Amino acid sequence: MKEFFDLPIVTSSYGWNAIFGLDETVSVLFVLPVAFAVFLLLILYPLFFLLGFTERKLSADLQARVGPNRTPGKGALQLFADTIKLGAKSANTGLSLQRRRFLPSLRTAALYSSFAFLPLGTALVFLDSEVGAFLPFACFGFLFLVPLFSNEGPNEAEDQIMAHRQSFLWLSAWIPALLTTLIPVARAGSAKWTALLSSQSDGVFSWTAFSSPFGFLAFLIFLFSGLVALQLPPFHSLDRGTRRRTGPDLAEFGLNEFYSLFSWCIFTSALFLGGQSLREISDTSFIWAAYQLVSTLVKASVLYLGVRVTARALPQIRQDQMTEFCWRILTPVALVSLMGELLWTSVFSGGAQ
Amino acid sequence: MRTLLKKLESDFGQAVTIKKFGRSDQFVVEIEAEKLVEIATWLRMQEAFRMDFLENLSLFESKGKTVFSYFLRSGSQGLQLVLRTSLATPNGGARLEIPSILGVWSHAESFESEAEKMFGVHFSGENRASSVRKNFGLGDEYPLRKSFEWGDRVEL
Amino acid sequence: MRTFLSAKLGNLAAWAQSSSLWYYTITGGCCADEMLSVQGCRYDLERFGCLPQAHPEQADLLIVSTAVTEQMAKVILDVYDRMPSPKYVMAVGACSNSGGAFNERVSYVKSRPLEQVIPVDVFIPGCPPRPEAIMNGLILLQNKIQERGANENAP
Amino acid sequence: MIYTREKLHASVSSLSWGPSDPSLPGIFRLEADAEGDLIRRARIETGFLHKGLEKSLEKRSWFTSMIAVDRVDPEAPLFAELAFCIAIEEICNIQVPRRAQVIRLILCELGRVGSHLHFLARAAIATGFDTASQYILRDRELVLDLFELMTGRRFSPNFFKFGGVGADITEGFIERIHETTRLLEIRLREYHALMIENQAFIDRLAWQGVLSAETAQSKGLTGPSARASGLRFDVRKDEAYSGYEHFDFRVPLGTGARGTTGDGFDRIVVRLEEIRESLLILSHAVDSVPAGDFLALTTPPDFTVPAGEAYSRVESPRGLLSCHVVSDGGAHPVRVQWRTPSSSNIEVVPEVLKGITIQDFPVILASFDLSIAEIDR
Repeated sequence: MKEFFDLPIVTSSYGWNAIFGLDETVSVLFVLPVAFAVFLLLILYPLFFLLGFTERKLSADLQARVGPNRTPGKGALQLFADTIKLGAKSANTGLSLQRRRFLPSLRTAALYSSFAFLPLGTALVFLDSEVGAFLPFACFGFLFLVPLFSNEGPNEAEDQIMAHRQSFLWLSAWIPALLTTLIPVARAGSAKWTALLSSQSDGVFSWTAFSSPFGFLAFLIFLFSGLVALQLPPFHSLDRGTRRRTGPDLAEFGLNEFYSLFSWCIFTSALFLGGQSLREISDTSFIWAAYQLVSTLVKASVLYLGVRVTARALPQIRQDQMTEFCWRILTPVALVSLMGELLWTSVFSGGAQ
Repeated sequence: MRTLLKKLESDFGQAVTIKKFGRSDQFVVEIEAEKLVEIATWLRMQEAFRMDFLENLSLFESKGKTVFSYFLRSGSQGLQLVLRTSLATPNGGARLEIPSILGVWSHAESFESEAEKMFGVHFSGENRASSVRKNFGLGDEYPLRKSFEWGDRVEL
Repeated sequence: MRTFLSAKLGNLAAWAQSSSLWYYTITGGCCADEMLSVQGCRYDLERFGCLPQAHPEQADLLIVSTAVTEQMAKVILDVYDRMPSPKYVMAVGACSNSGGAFNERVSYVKSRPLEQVIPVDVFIPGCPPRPEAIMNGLILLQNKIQERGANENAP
Repeated sequence: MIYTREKLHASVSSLSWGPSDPSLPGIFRLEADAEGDLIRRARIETGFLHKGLEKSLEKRSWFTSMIAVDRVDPEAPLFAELAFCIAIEEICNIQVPRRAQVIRLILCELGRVGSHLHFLARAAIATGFDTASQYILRDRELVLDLFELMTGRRFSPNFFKFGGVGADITEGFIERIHETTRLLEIRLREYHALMIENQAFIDRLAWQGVLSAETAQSKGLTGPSARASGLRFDVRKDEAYSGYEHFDFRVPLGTGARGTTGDGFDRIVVRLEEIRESLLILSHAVDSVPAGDFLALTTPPDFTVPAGEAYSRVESPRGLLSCHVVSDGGAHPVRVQWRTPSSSNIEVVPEVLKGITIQDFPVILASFDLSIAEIDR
């Protein structure tokens, strides 16, 4: 038993220990579930309510409206009310109970497993492996393999077509995303999250997005292709699988959608929008860990709001147009930015030497 | 317009009667139902006038007769003409028979299907396979005939 | 303590339900225009937490503003059956309130009151009603849900 | 969405939407055979909203008939009122005062602006473009305010009377019209930037749902949708009624600016242009309202129309709206028949939907501006 707890998992999660006031030696297998519960209940859900409300208010303001304002706190509890209401509703879908519960649960589990390598800070990554930056692709990819091999609804022909389309779209969007991931990885010389974060810790101009024009291009492409692959606004298809969901299922769907977009924003900010220094690696104080957490969440929230509000100001795009967008714009530009970045580094760092 | 009407009279003679339409400066050409398709084709094909647009097909029942008015218009000349024929309304649920002019004006579709549902007219001659179906949920009743009553009605 | 808690929870559910009434509309005719106005930015139903839904499965409130003829009754019933409970119905306009300008005395389609087809919570008269009237009906419905939630869970 | 389907064979499936479905512009049923997600054949079933309006008109007295006439096209009620009034005035030989004619014209052009704005809002909603639709609905409220100021109601105004209009111009109405037209001109430029020059919006509509002039003509299409295909037919120009001959305006035609003539994008552009022309007519008309009576005669409750018949045409926002009134001198009309533009326009929809993807059909349907209440009556 002792050996099991001492498995050599590559982790840099001592920040969580600091946040909980635990000793650094407490096993990660104990900290992970606690941290996950705390993250979910105290960070993610309140952020869902807060950001959802802010997004609705901002887009209402954009559309010359008022937006939700009748719930307590000038409408701030609107998404809380929505979620409670959906949870209290009866779910009368046409699907059998087993089928209805099993697949969404599988997807939810796959989605939340990404918490293990969510780069919340240099000291807050549980699974800090050598392929860290590529793990999100495996995790989110699983979400789209599920519908491909199983028919969710009673109408098989249509669902099969949609599943194939979505999988192809996922494939076409992952290629530019993978290409652009190579840029920060090349800059850091490693795909470890801690290395990626610490390589961008010398002020704003050390961030990948602001280090060179190609870095900024890559940042945009990475963000967009993730949105396309995950079918999030503004790249959501017209009927994104919400048709047969009711009540609690719909609440779960909404939360999952929020988590997938928010975690994508966290990944983007970790790859392109700076990180924290490893200077204070010995300093495992509460303040340092909390600072890491808050700064990451703020960056991701700003990205999230930017994406959602921009999505409201655009018309919807068809799936085949999205696929075309991936192949004709995102992938070539990703290649160009990769080449450009390599040239840029060789010219400028060569000059510096 | 006058030349067209003169030509019509000379070509068809007794089969057509030309009158004024109400107070307006339009003309009504009254014809027999059997001659409908022939005269309609003639009007459609006249080189100089080309009544190529069937604006409206209006049916009304008056003095035991169902009157069909085809409002025609020539797209190039802006001329208007009303082609009119009438048939005795049958009693009960029996259907009226009139030749279809779908072969002359293909857009008569919507008017004919409506008349079929509301007046119980059978347009013979053309097989209509419209992709727009009208289902008013009326069954075998033809509400626009004068004999149709639904009881329980007050004077407004 | 348990009754107190369940009453509180019931109140919470009723409050949540009343402040997030997602609606599905069956409209045709003049009321369709006013329903669009209500969605629009001047009247803005989203203030009340109401969002238009594309599928009846996700709606809590059914807004009917057509003449309820034999044919439409089938359509309305079909949509109503697909909504998950608790569900609420709002009859907007004279047609769905009483048969309106197409009732059995005036027209052979014999438009009926919506009440004869499905249970109705709020009636809004007018042909078509003004957007303010529709919003007032919505507030009435919210109060009704909250009162009902408070009464049902009282010991 | 009542959304049923069955698998026919390997890749062809039979889909069905409606009768109540937000992706359709009203209550009707659309059935389609789709190969993959391309529609190969479409069928439409209408009639769910049938209200027996024409029979109801036969049972009403002349005095109360305007209530039913208002419901012919509930989205633009004044055009049906105008057609009915013109027909009755022709039978009774009533001369409408010039002032009443201009008031009618102003209200009708206002109605056209409102109806086209409604159309644009629906088209924006169909493309998922919420922000644009909210802006357009905001401006539609301005038009409805003017209606309320003049007629007392936002919809179903029951305002036109036989021989004139129900009331004289309200105080401040003309200033408000000037104010609104000025504002709308600015807003139209805004929509132009928001929709017409928006590449994402263009991609959804250009080259989609192309309707050739030949098909449009053979199916009897009228109105802006036909003009977008290049058919130049506008009753206001060809047979001017109610004093349109005194105003100079342009009839916009589809040019295929971003795609080809007669595509979905043209149908949007033509309507935007028509709003601009209507605003020009409006600002000219309110400056040239002649003095005089606004009503030639007061209609008594037992008003009867002498025996005779008349046929009137008006250009409604959707196309040619005409009304055939037959009277035998009795207390009720013998027949009031309507030719509504949408019931002819819907005939082209199954043709146009061929080769459209399932995701695109709501946009194409919205681009035709169909009013189902008008078809079913």
